[in-house]
Amino acid sequence: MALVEIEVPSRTAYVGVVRLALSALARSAGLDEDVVDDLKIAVSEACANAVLANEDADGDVPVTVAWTETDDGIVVEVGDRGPIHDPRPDEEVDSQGFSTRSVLSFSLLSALAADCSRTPREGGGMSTQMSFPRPG
Amino acid sequence: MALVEIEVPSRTAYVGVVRLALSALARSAGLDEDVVDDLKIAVSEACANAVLANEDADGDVPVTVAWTETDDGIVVEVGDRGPIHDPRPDEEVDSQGFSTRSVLSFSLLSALAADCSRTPREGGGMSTQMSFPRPG
Amino acid sequence: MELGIDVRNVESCAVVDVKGEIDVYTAPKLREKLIELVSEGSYNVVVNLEGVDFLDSTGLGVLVGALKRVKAHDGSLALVCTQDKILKIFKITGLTKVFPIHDSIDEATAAASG
Amino acid sequence: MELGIDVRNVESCAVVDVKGEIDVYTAPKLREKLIELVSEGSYNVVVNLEGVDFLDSTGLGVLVGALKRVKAHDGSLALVCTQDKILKIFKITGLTKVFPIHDSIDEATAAASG
Ligand SMILES: Nc1ncnc2c1ncn2[C@@H]1O[C@H](COP(=O)(O)OP(=O)(O)O)[C@@H](O)[C@H]1O
Ligand SMILES: Nc1ncnc2c1ncn2[C@@H]1O[C@H](COP(=O)(O)OP(=O)(O)O)[C@@H](O)[C@H]1O
Repeated sequence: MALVEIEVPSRTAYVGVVRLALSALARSAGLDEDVVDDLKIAVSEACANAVLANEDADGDVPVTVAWTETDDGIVVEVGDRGPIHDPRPDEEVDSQGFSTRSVLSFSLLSALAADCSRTPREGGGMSTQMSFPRPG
Repeated sequence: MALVEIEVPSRTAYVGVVRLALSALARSAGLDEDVVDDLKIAVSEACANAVLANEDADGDVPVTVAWTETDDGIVVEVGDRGPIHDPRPDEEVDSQGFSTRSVLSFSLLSALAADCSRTPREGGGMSTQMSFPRPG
Repeated sequence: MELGIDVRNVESCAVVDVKGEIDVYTAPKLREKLIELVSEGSYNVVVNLEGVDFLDSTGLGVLVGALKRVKAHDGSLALVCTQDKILKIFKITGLTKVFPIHDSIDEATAAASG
Repeated sequence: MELGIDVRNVESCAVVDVKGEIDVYTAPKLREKLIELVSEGSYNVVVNLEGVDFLDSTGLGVLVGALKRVKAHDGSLALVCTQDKILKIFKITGLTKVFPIHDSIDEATAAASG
Protein backbone atom coordinates (compact mmCIF):
# COMPACT_ATOMS: atom_id res chain seq x y z
CA MET A 1 0.00 0.00 0.00
CA ALA A 2 1.81 3.06 -1.27
CA LEU A 3 1.36 6.14 0.83
CA VAL A 4 2.37 9.69 0.10
CA GLU A 5 1.87 12.43 2.64
CA ILE A 6 2.09 16.13 1.97
CA GLU A 7 1.79 18.93 4.49
CA VAL A 8 1.49 22.52 3.27
CA PRO A 9 0.92 25.89 4.93
CA SER A 10 -2.70 27.03 4.94
CA ARG A 11 -2.31 29.52 2.13
CA THR A 12 -4.07 29.47 -1.19
CA ALA A 13 -0.78 29.50 -3.14
CA TYR A 14 -0.09 25.95 -1.97
CA VAL A 15 -3.27 24.46 -3.41
CA GLY A 16 -1.61 24.48 -6.84
CA VAL A 17 1.45 22.70 -5.50
CA VAL A 18 -0.70 19.90 -4.09
CA ARG A 19 -2.65 19.72 -7.36
CA LEU A 20 0.55 19.38 -9.38
CA ALA A 21 2.06 16.75 -7.09
CA LEU A 22 -1.15 14.72 -7.06
CA SER A 23 -1.62 14.85 -10.81
CA ALA A 24 1.92 13.50 -11.20
CA LEU A 25 1.04 10.71 -8.77
CA ALA A 26 -2.25 10.02 -10.55
CA ARG A 27 -0.56 9.73 -13.94
CA SER A 28 2.14 7.44 -12.64
CA ALA A 29 -0.56 5.32 -10.95
CA GLY A 30 -2.04 4.80 -14.42
CA LEU A 31 -5.36 6.61 -13.94
CA ASP A 32 -7.19 7.57 -17.13
CA GLU A 33 -6.56 11.14 -18.24
CA ASP A 34 -10.16 12.18 -17.54
CA VAL A 35 -10.00 10.69 -14.04
CA VAL A 36 -6.78 12.67 -13.53
CA ASP A 37 -8.72 15.82 -14.48
CA ASP A 38 -11.53 14.96 -12.05
CA LEU A 39 -9.02 14.25 -9.29
CA LYS A 40 -7.27 17.59 -9.85
CA ILE A 41 -10.51 19.49 -9.40
CA ALA A 42 -11.80 17.48 -6.42
CA VAL A 43 -8.47 17.66 -4.60
CA SER A 44 -8.17 21.39 -5.29
CA GLU A 45 -11.65 21.99 -3.89
CA ALA A 46 -10.92 19.95 -0.78
CA CYS A 47 -7.60 21.76 -0.25
CA ALA A 48 -9.13 25.20 -0.84
CA ASN A 49 -11.88 24.37 1.67
CA ALA A 50 -9.25 23.17 4.16
CA VAL A 51 -7.19 26.35 3.74
CA LEU A 52 -10.32 28.44 4.30
CA ALA A 53 -11.32 26.32 7.34
CA ASN A 54 -7.85 26.69 8.87
CA GLU A 55 -8.14 30.45 8.67
CA ASP A 56 -10.71 30.02 11.46
CA ALA A 57 -8.43 27.72 13.48
CA ASP A 58 -6.17 28.75 16.36
CA GLY A 59 -2.61 29.38 15.23
CA ASP A 60 -0.82 28.55 12.01
CA VAL A 61 -1.81 24.97 11.23
CA PRO A 62 -0.98 23.11 8.03
CA VAL A 63 -3.25 21.32 5.56
CA THR A 64 -2.41 17.62 5.36
CA VAL A 65 -2.90 15.47 2.28
CA ALA A 66 -2.57 11.68 2.24
CA TRP A 67 -2.50 9.59 -0.93
CA THR A 68 -3.15 5.86 -0.72
CA GLU A 69 -3.23 3.35 -3.54
CA THR A 70 -5.60 0.43 -3.08
CA ASP A 71 -6.47 -2.43 -5.40
CA ASP A 72 -9.50 -0.56 -6.74
CA GLY A 73 -7.97 2.85 -7.08
CA ILE A 74 -6.79 5.86 -5.19
CA VAL A 75 -7.95 7.33 -1.90
CA VAL A 76 -7.04 10.93 -1.14
CA GLU A 77 -7.63 12.38 2.30
CA VAL A 78 -7.37 16.10 3.01
CA GLY A 79 -7.34 17.27 6.62
CA ASP A 80 -7.82 20.63 8.27
CA ARG A 81 -7.92 21.82 11.89
CA GLY A 82 -10.79 24.25 11.48
CA PRO A 83 -13.91 24.39 13.62
CA ILE A 84 -16.24 21.45 12.90
CA HIS A 85 -19.03 22.41 10.54
CA ASP A 86 -21.46 20.71 8.23
CA PRO A 87 -20.13 20.40 4.70
CA ARG A 88 -23.35 21.93 3.37
CA PRO A 89 -23.27 25.63 4.11
CA ASP A 90 -26.27 27.37 5.70
CA GLU A 91 -26.42 29.89 2.94
CA GLU A 92 -26.96 27.96 -0.24
CA VAL A 93 -27.87 30.86 -2.45
CA ASP A 94 -27.35 34.59 -2.27
CA SER A 95 -30.02 37.28 -2.51
CA GLN A 96 -30.12 36.96 -6.29
CA GLY A 97 -30.43 33.18 -6.25
CA PHE A 98 -26.86 32.34 -7.23
CA SER A 99 -25.16 29.43 -5.50
CA THR A 100 -22.47 30.37 -3.01
CA ARG A 101 -18.87 29.25 -3.49
CA SER A 102 -19.16 26.55 -0.88
CA VAL A 103 -22.23 25.03 -2.56
CA LEU A 104 -20.43 25.02 -5.91
CA SER A 105 -17.39 23.49 -4.27
CA PHE A 106 -19.50 20.81 -2.64
CA SER A 107 -21.24 19.91 -5.93
CA LEU A 108 -17.90 19.59 -7.72
CA LEU A 109 -16.50 17.40 -4.95
CA SER A 110 -19.48 15.06 -4.86
CA ALA A 111 -19.75 14.83 -8.64
CA LEU A 112 -16.07 14.29 -9.41
CA ALA A 113 -14.92 11.90 -6.69
CA ALA A 114 -16.27 8.35 -6.90
CA ASP A 115 -16.89 8.56 -3.17
CA CYS A 116 -16.69 11.59 -0.98
CA SER A 117 -17.16 11.73 2.75
CA ARG A 118 -16.29 14.12 5.53
CA THR A 119 -15.52 13.05 9.08
CA PRO A 120 -14.24 14.81 12.20
CA ARG A 121 -10.54 14.22 12.90
CA GLU A 122 -8.99 13.14 16.12
CA GLY A 123 -7.39 16.25 17.58
CA GLY A 124 -9.87 18.59 15.89
CA GLY A 125 -10.82 19.63 12.42
CA MET A 126 -12.35 17.74 9.51
CA SER A 127 -11.08 15.20 7.06
CA THR A 128 -12.39 14.85 3.51
CA GLN A 129 -11.91 11.42 1.91
CA MET A 130 -12.27 11.00 -1.83
CA SER A 131 -11.72 7.97 -4.01
CA PHE A 132 -10.96 7.60 -7.70
CA PRO A 133 -11.16 4.43 -9.77
CA ARG A 134 -8.38 2.70 -11.63
CA PRO A 135 -9.11 1.81 -15.22
CA GLY A 136 -10.53 -1.66 -16.00
CA MET B 1 8.51 30.62 7.82
CA ALA B 2 6.65 28.53 5.30
CA LEU B 3 7.14 24.82 5.64
CA VAL B 4 6.10 22.06 3.29
CA GLU B 5 6.64 18.43 4.16
CA ILE B 6 6.40 15.52 1.76
CA GLU B 7 6.73 11.86 2.58
CA VAL B 8 6.98 9.34 -0.24
CA PRO B 9 7.58 5.59 -0.43
CA SER B 10 11.18 4.59 -1.05
CA ARG B 11 10.74 3.80 -4.72
CA THR B 12 12.43 5.47 -7.62
CA ALA B 13 9.12 6.37 -9.28
CA TYR B 14 8.45 8.91 -6.51
CA VAL B 15 11.62 10.92 -7.10
CA GLY B 16 9.91 12.56 -10.08
CA VAL B 17 6.87 13.45 -7.99
CA VAL B 18 9.05 15.21 -5.42
CA ARG B 19 10.95 16.96 -8.21
CA LEU B 20 7.73 18.23 -9.75
CA ALA B 21 6.26 19.41 -6.45
CA LEU B 22 9.48 21.19 -5.47
CA SER B 23 9.89 22.91 -8.82
CA ALA B 24 6.35 24.26 -8.44
CA LEU B 25 7.27 25.50 -4.97
CA ALA B 26 10.54 26.99 -6.24
CA ARG B 27 8.79 28.89 -9.02
CA SER B 28 6.13 30.25 -6.72
CA ALA B 29 8.86 31.28 -4.26
CA GLY B 30 10.29 33.43 -7.05
CA LEU B 31 13.61 31.63 -7.59
CA ASP B 32 15.37 32.36 -10.87
CA GLU B 33 14.72 29.78 -13.56
CA ASP B 34 18.32 28.55 -13.53
CA VAL B 35 18.22 28.13 -9.76
CA VAL B 36 15.01 26.13 -10.22
CA ASP B 37 16.91 23.86 -12.63
CA ASP B 38 19.77 23.44 -10.13
CA LEU B 39 17.31 22.71 -7.33
CA LYS B 40 15.53 20.06 -9.43
CA ILE B 41 18.78 18.20 -10.02
CA ALA B 42 20.13 18.50 -6.47
CA VAL B 43 16.83 17.44 -4.90
CA SER B 44 16.50 14.52 -7.32
CA GLU B 45 20.01 13.34 -6.46
CA ALA B 46 19.33 13.59 -2.73
CA CYS B 47 16.02 11.73 -3.11
CA ALA B 48 17.52 9.03 -5.33
CA ASN B 49 20.31 8.54 -2.78
CA ALA B 50 17.73 8.36 0.02
CA VAL B 51 15.65 5.78 -1.88
CA LEU B 52 18.77 3.69 -2.46
CA ALA B 53 19.83 4.07 1.21
CA ASN B 54 16.39 3.00 2.43
CA GLU B 55 16.65 -0.19 0.41
CA ASP B 56 19.28 -1.18 3.00
CA ALA B 57 17.05 -0.17 5.93
CA ASP B 58 14.85 -2.48 7.99
CA GLY B 59 11.25 -2.49 6.77
CA ASP B 60 9.42 -0.21 4.40
CA VAL B 61 10.42 3.31 5.45
CA PRO B 62 9.55 6.49 3.57
CA VAL B 63 11.77 9.27 2.24
CA THR B 64 10.95 12.58 3.89
CA VAL B 65 11.39 15.96 2.26
CA ALA B 66 11.08 19.29 4.08
CA TRP B 67 10.95 22.67 2.35
CA THR B 68 11.64 25.82 4.35
CA GLU B 69 11.68 29.40 3.12
CA THR B 70 14.08 31.73 4.91
CA ASP B 71 14.93 35.37 4.27
CA ASP B 72 17.94 34.40 2.14
CA GLY B 73 16.38 31.59 0.19
CA ILE B 74 15.21 28.02 0.39
CA VAL B 75 16.42 25.14 2.51
CA VAL B 76 15.50 21.61 1.43
CA GLU B 77 16.13 18.68 3.71
CA VAL B 78 15.87 15.07 2.50
CA GLY B 79 15.90 12.30 5.09
CA ASP B 80 16.39 8.55 4.88
CA ARG B 81 16.54 5.74 7.45
CA GLY B 82 19.40 3.83 5.85
CA PRO B 83 22.54 2.68 7.62
CA ILE B 84 24.87 5.58 8.40
CA HIS B 85 27.64 5.90 5.83
CA ASP B 86 30.05 8.51 4.63
CA PRO B 87 28.64 10.54 1.75
CA ARG B 88 31.81 9.87 -0.24
CA PRO B 89 31.69 6.27 -1.44
CA ASP B 90 34.66 3.92 -0.94
CA GLU B 91 34.79 3.11 -4.60
CA GLU B 92 35.32 6.35 -6.42
CA VAL B 93 36.18 4.91 -9.80
CA ASP B 94 35.61 1.58 -11.47
CA SER B 95 38.24 -0.69 -13.05
CA GLN B 96 38.29 1.45 -16.19
CA GLY B 97 38.66 4.72 -14.31
CA PHE B 98 35.08 5.94 -14.69
CA SER B 99 33.44 7.64 -11.72
CA THR B 100 30.78 5.60 -9.96
CA ARG B 101 27.18 6.81 -9.79
CA SER B 102 27.54 7.90 -6.16
CA VAL B 103 30.59 10.05 -6.95
CA LEU B 104 28.75 11.70 -9.84
CA SER B 105 25.74 12.24 -7.61
CA PHE B 106 27.87 13.79 -4.91
CA SER B 107 29.58 16.18 -7.38
CA LEU B 108 26.22 17.32 -8.72
CA LEU B 109 24.86 17.88 -5.22
CA SER B 110 27.87 19.89 -4.05
CA ALA B 111 28.07 21.93 -7.23
CA LEU B 112 24.38 22.77 -7.58
CA ALA B 113 23.28 23.51 -4.01
CA ALA B 114 24.64 26.73 -2.48
CA ASP B 115 25.32 24.71 0.66
CA CYS B 116 25.13 21.00 1.07
CA SER B 117 25.68 19.06 4.26
CA ARG B 118 24.84 15.59 5.52
CA THR B 119 24.13 14.80 9.14
CA PRO B 120 22.93 11.72 11.04
CA ARG B 121 19.24 11.88 11.99
CA GLU B 122 17.76 11.25 15.35
CA GLY B 123 16.18 7.79 15.14
CA GLY B 124 18.61 6.60 12.48
CA GLY B 125 19.48 7.40 8.90
CA MET B 126 20.97 10.46 7.28
CA SER B 127 19.64 13.89 6.41
CA THR B 128 20.91 15.93 3.46
CA GLN B 129 20.42 19.72 3.77
CA MET B 130 20.71 21.91 0.70
CA SER B 131 20.14 25.61 0.30
CA PHE B 132 19.32 27.74 -2.72
CA PRO B 133 19.50 31.51 -2.99
CA ARG B 134 16.69 33.93 -3.71
CA PRO B 135 17.37 36.49 -6.41
CA GLY B 136 18.79 39.89 -5.39
CA MET C 1 1.60 29.70 -11.13
CA GLU C 2 0.79 32.62 -13.33
CA LEU C 3 -2.59 33.65 -14.68
CA GLY C 4 -2.38 35.56 -17.95
CA ILE C 5 -5.11 38.13 -18.54
CA ASP C 6 -5.32 40.25 -21.69
CA VAL C 7 -8.13 42.57 -22.68
CA ARG C 8 -8.96 43.73 -26.20
CA ASN C 9 -11.97 45.35 -27.82
CA VAL C 10 -13.88 43.37 -30.44
CA GLU C 11 -17.04 44.95 -31.88
CA SER C 12 -18.71 46.57 -28.89
CA CYS C 13 -17.36 44.03 -26.41
CA ALA C 14 -14.41 43.81 -24.07
CA VAL C 15 -12.85 40.42 -24.73
CA VAL C 16 -10.84 39.04 -21.80
CA ASP C 17 -8.39 36.31 -22.85
CA VAL C 18 -7.47 34.22 -19.83
CA LYS C 19 -4.51 31.83 -19.89
CA GLY C 20 -3.49 29.35 -17.20
CA GLU C 21 -5.15 27.98 -14.11
CA ILE C 22 -8.01 29.81 -12.39
CA ASP C 23 -8.05 28.62 -8.81
CA VAL C 24 -8.47 29.89 -5.26
CA TYR C 25 -5.02 31.55 -5.50
CA THR C 26 -5.20 33.13 -8.96
CA ALA C 27 -8.94 33.96 -9.17
CA PRO C 28 -8.58 37.25 -7.21
CA LYS C 29 -6.42 38.60 -10.07
CA LEU C 30 -9.20 37.89 -12.56
CA ARG C 31 -11.75 39.41 -10.18
CA GLU C 32 -9.75 42.66 -9.97
CA LYS C 33 -9.52 42.90 -13.74
CA LEU C 34 -13.24 42.28 -14.25
CA ILE C 35 -14.17 44.84 -11.58
CA GLU C 36 -11.84 47.35 -13.25
CA LEU C 37 -13.42 46.76 -16.66
CA VAL C 38 -16.96 47.31 -15.41
CA SER C 39 -15.93 50.38 -13.43
CA GLU C 40 -14.43 51.77 -16.64
CA GLY C 41 -17.75 51.33 -18.40
CA SER C 42 -17.34 48.00 -20.20
CA TYR C 43 -20.71 46.36 -19.69
CA ASN C 44 -20.55 43.82 -22.51
CA VAL C 45 -17.84 41.42 -21.53
CA VAL C 46 -16.69 38.20 -23.18
CA VAL C 47 -14.40 35.96 -21.12
CA ASN C 48 -12.39 33.67 -23.39
CA LEU C 49 -11.63 30.46 -21.48
CA GLU C 50 -9.96 28.63 -24.38
CA GLY C 51 -6.51 29.09 -22.80
CA VAL C 52 -7.66 27.94 -19.36
CA ASP C 53 -6.41 24.53 -18.17
CA PHE C 54 -8.11 24.53 -14.83
CA LEU C 55 -11.12 26.19 -13.21
CA ASP C 56 -12.39 25.76 -9.66
CA SER C 57 -15.36 26.96 -7.60
CA THR C 58 -13.64 30.23 -6.69
CA GLY C 59 -13.14 30.95 -10.39
CA LEU C 60 -16.80 30.19 -11.02
CA GLY C 61 -17.68 32.55 -8.18
CA VAL C 62 -15.64 35.33 -9.76
CA LEU C 63 -17.51 34.85 -13.04
CA VAL C 64 -20.86 34.92 -11.22
CA GLY C 65 -19.79 38.10 -9.40
CA ALA C 66 -18.86 39.73 -12.73
CA LEU C 67 -22.17 38.65 -14.25
CA LYS C 68 -24.01 40.40 -11.43
CA ARG C 69 -21.98 43.56 -11.97
CA VAL C 70 -22.64 43.81 -15.71
CA LYS C 71 -26.33 42.92 -15.21
CA ALA C 72 -26.61 45.89 -12.85
CA HIS C 73 -25.76 48.02 -15.91
CA ASP C 74 -28.01 46.04 -18.29
CA GLY C 75 -24.90 44.51 -19.78
CA SER C 76 -23.92 40.94 -20.60
CA LEU C 77 -21.25 38.46 -19.69
CA ALA C 78 -20.61 35.66 -22.17
CA LEU C 79 -18.05 32.89 -22.15
CA VAL C 80 -16.08 31.27 -24.95
CA CYS C 81 -15.32 27.64 -24.21
CA THR C 82 -15.11 24.46 -26.27
CA GLN C 83 -12.97 22.36 -23.92
CA ASP C 84 -14.89 19.40 -22.54
CA LYS C 85 -13.09 19.40 -19.21
CA ILE C 86 -14.01 23.05 -18.57
CA LEU C 87 -17.58 22.73 -19.91
CA LYS C 88 -18.03 19.81 -17.54
CA ILE C 89 -17.51 22.13 -14.56
CA PHE C 90 -20.26 24.47 -15.73
CA LYS C 91 -22.58 21.50 -16.34
CA ILE C 92 -22.04 19.93 -12.91
CA THR C 93 -22.72 23.20 -11.13
CA GLY C 94 -25.73 24.13 -13.27
CA LEU C 95 -24.04 27.31 -14.45
CA THR C 96 -24.61 26.47 -18.13
CA LYS C 97 -28.07 27.94 -17.45
CA VAL C 98 -26.56 31.13 -16.05
CA PHE C 99 -23.91 31.95 -18.66
CA PRO C 100 -24.23 32.05 -22.44
CA ILE C 101 -21.37 29.79 -23.61
CA HIS C 102 -20.12 30.17 -27.17
CA ASP C 103 -17.79 28.25 -29.47
CA SER C 104 -15.90 31.30 -30.72
CA ILE C 105 -15.27 34.95 -29.95
CA ASP C 106 -17.04 35.96 -33.17
CA GLU C 107 -20.15 34.10 -32.09
CA ALA C 108 -20.00 35.64 -28.62
CA THR C 109 -19.55 39.24 -29.80
CA ALA C 110 -22.22 38.82 -32.49
CA ALA C 111 -24.69 37.58 -29.85
CA ALA C 112 -23.85 40.51 -27.54
CA SER C 113 -24.20 43.07 -30.34
CA GLY C 114 -27.31 41.46 -31.87
CA MET D 1 6.58 10.12 -16.27
CA GLU D 2 7.35 8.65 -19.65
CA LEU D 3 10.69 8.43 -21.40
CA GLY D 4 10.39 8.33 -25.18
CA ILE D 5 13.09 6.39 -27.01
CA ASP D 6 13.24 6.07 -30.80
CA VAL D 7 16.01 4.54 -32.84
CA ARG D 8 16.78 5.24 -36.50
CA ASN D 9 19.77 4.64 -38.77
CA VAL D 10 21.64 7.65 -40.12
CA GLU D 11 24.77 6.98 -42.20
CA SER D 12 26.49 4.11 -40.40
CA CYS D 13 25.19 5.12 -37.00
CA ALA D 14 22.27 4.16 -34.79
CA VAL D 15 20.72 7.44 -33.68
CA VAL D 16 18.77 7.20 -30.41
CA ASP D 17 16.33 10.08 -29.95
CA VAL D 18 15.47 10.44 -26.27
CA LYS D 19 12.53 12.54 -25.09
CA GLY D 20 11.57 13.39 -21.53
CA GLU D 21 13.29 13.08 -18.18
CA ILE D 22 16.17 10.64 -17.65
CA ASP D 23 16.29 9.94 -13.93
CA VAL D 24 16.75 7.11 -11.45
CA TYR D 25 13.29 5.76 -12.43
CA THR D 26 13.41 6.07 -16.22
CA ALA D 27 17.13 5.48 -16.88
CA PRO D 28 16.79 1.65 -16.77
CA LYS D 29 14.56 1.85 -19.88
CA LEU D 30 17.31 3.70 -21.76
CA ARG D 31 19.87 1.23 -20.45
CA GLU D 32 17.87 -1.74 -21.83
CA LYS D 33 17.57 -0.10 -25.23
CA LEU D 34 21.29 0.70 -25.45
CA ILE D 35 22.23 -2.83 -24.39
CA GLU D 36 19.85 -4.21 -27.03
CA LEU D 37 21.38 -2.02 -29.76
CA VAL D 38 24.94 -3.12 -28.98
CA SER D 39 23.92 -6.78 -28.74
CA GLU D 40 22.36 -6.42 -32.20
CA GLY D 41 25.66 -5.18 -33.59
CA SER D 42 25.24 -1.37 -33.52
CA TYR D 43 28.63 -0.18 -32.33
CA ASN D 44 28.45 3.40 -33.54
CA VAL D 45 25.77 5.02 -31.45
CA VAL D 46 24.60 8.63 -31.30
CA VAL D 47 22.36 9.57 -28.37
CA ASN D 48 20.34 12.67 -29.20
CA LEU D 49 19.63 14.54 -25.95
CA GLU D 50 17.93 17.54 -27.56
CA GLY D 51 14.51 16.37 -26.34
CA VAL D 52 15.71 15.68 -22.80
CA ASP D 53 14.50 18.06 -20.06
CA PHE D 54 16.26 16.45 -17.18
CA LEU D 55 19.30 14.21 -16.65
CA ASP D 56 20.63 12.86 -13.35
CA SER D 57 23.63 10.81 -12.19
CA THR D 58 21.90 7.52 -12.96
CA GLY D 59 21.32 8.69 -16.53
CA LEU D 60 24.99 9.67 -16.78
CA GLY D 61 25.89 6.23 -15.47
CA VAL D 62 23.79 4.57 -18.17
CA LEU D 63 25.61 6.58 -20.84
CA VAL D 64 28.98 5.65 -19.33
CA GLY D 65 27.92 2.00 -19.29
CA ALA D 66 26.94 2.19 -22.97
CA LEU D 67 30.25 3.88 -23.83
CA LYS D 68 32.10 0.98 -22.25
CA ARG D 69 30.04 -1.52 -24.24
CA VAL D 70 30.64 0.10 -27.64
CA LYS D 71 34.35 0.63 -26.83
CA ALA D 72 34.64 -3.12 -26.22
CA HIS D 73 33.72 -3.47 -29.91
CA ASP D 74 35.95 -0.59 -31.05
CA GLY D 75 32.84 1.48 -31.55
CA SER D 76 31.87 5.00 -30.52
CA LEU D 77 29.22 6.70 -28.47
CA ALA D 78 28.57 10.36 -29.25
CA LEU D 79 26.01 12.76 -27.83
CA VAL D 80 24.01 15.54 -29.45
CA CYS D 81 23.28 18.34 -27.02
CA THR D 82 23.06 22.12 -27.26
CA GLN D 83 20.99 22.79 -24.13
CA ASP D 84 22.95 24.72 -21.52
CA LYS D 85 21.21 23.09 -18.57
CA ILE D 86 22.12 19.58 -19.82
CA LEU D 87 25.67 20.53 -20.90
CA LYS D 88 26.18 21.92 -17.41
CA ILE D 89 25.68 18.43 -15.94
CA PHE D 90 28.40 16.97 -18.15
CA LYS D 91 30.73 19.84 -17.27
CA ILE D 92 30.25 19.56 -13.51
CA THR D 93 30.94 15.83 -13.56
CA GLY D 94 33.92 16.07 -15.92
CA LEU D 95 32.18 13.87 -18.48
CA THR D 96 32.71 16.41 -21.30
CA LYS D 97 36.16 14.79 -21.45
CA VAL D 98 34.65 11.33 -21.79
CA PHE D 99 31.95 11.90 -24.44
CA PRO D 100 32.20 13.65 -27.79
CA ILE D 101 29.33 16.17 -27.64
CA HIS D 102 28.01 17.59 -30.92
CA ASP D 103 25.66 20.37 -31.94
CA SER D 104 23.73 18.33 -34.47
CA ILE D 105 23.08 14.76 -35.58
CA ASP D 106 24.80 15.45 -38.92
CA GLU D 107 27.94 16.57 -37.13
CA ALA D 108 27.82 13.53 -34.84
CA THR D 109 27.32 10.97 -37.62
CA ALA D 110 29.97 12.63 -39.80
CA ALA D 111 32.48 12.43 -36.95
CA ALA D 112 31.65 8.76 -36.34
CA SER D 113 31.95 7.88 -40.05
CA GLY D 114 35.06 10.01 -40.64
N1 LIG E 1 -18.34 30.06 -6.66
C1 LIG E 1 -19.41 30.81 -6.79
N2 LIG E 1 -20.36 30.45 -7.61
C2 LIG E 1 -21.42 31.17 -7.77
N3 LIG E 1 -21.64 32.24 -7.11
C3 LIG E 1 -20.71 32.62 -6.32
C4 LIG E 1 -19.55 31.97 -6.12
N4 LIG E 1 -18.79 32.63 -5.26
C5 LIG E 1 -19.46 33.67 -4.95
N5 LIG E 1 -20.62 33.63 -5.59
C6 LIG E 1 -21.63 34.52 -5.52
O1 LIG E 1 -21.06 35.67 -5.89
C7 LIG E 1 -21.43 36.59 -4.93
C8 LIG E 1 -20.29 37.45 -4.72
O2 LIG E 1 -20.64 38.35 -5.58
P1 LIG E 1 -20.15 39.78 -5.44
O3 LIG E 1 -19.88 40.13 -4.06
O4 LIG E 1 -21.05 40.59 -6.27
O5 LIG E 1 -18.88 39.55 -6.27
P2 LIG E 1 -17.43 39.52 -5.75
O6 LIG E 1 -17.34 38.55 -4.61
O7 LIG E 1 -16.73 39.05 -6.96
O8 LIG E 1 -17.20 40.93 -5.37
C9 LIG E 1 -21.82 35.88 -3.68
O9 LIG E 1 -23.00 36.44 -3.21
C10 LIG E 1 -22.05 34.50 -4.11
O10 LIG E 1 -23.37 34.11 -4.10
N1 LIG F 1 26.61 7.67 -12.83
C1 LIG F 1 27.68 7.11 -13.37
N2 LIG F 1 28.63 7.82 -13.92
C2 LIG F 1 29.70 7.28 -14.41
N3 LIG F 1 29.91 6.03 -14.40
C3 LIG F 1 28.97 5.29 -13.87
C4 LIG F 1 27.82 5.75 -13.33
N4 LIG F 1 27.07 4.75 -12.92
C5 LIG F 1 27.75 3.69 -13.18
N5 LIG F 1 28.88 4.06 -13.74
C6 LIG F 1 29.89 3.26 -14.14
O1 LIG F 1 29.34 2.44 -15.04
C7 LIG F 1 29.72 1.17 -14.65
C8 LIG F 1 28.57 0.30 -14.86
O2 LIG F 1 28.88 -0.03 -16.07
P1 LIG F 1 28.40 -1.38 -16.63
O3 LIG F 1 28.17 -2.35 -15.57
O4 LIG F 1 29.28 -1.69 -17.77
O5 LIG F 1 27.10 -0.80 -17.21
P2 LIG F 1 25.69 -1.02 -16.68
O6 LIG F 1 25.68 -0.72 -15.23
O7 LIG F 1 24.95 -0.05 -17.49
O8 LIG F 1 25.47 -2.46 -17.02
C9 LIG F 1 30.15 1.18 -13.22
O9 LIG F 1 31.34 0.47 -13.12
C10 LIG F 1 30.37 2.58 -12.91
O10 LIG F 1 31.70 2.94 -12.73
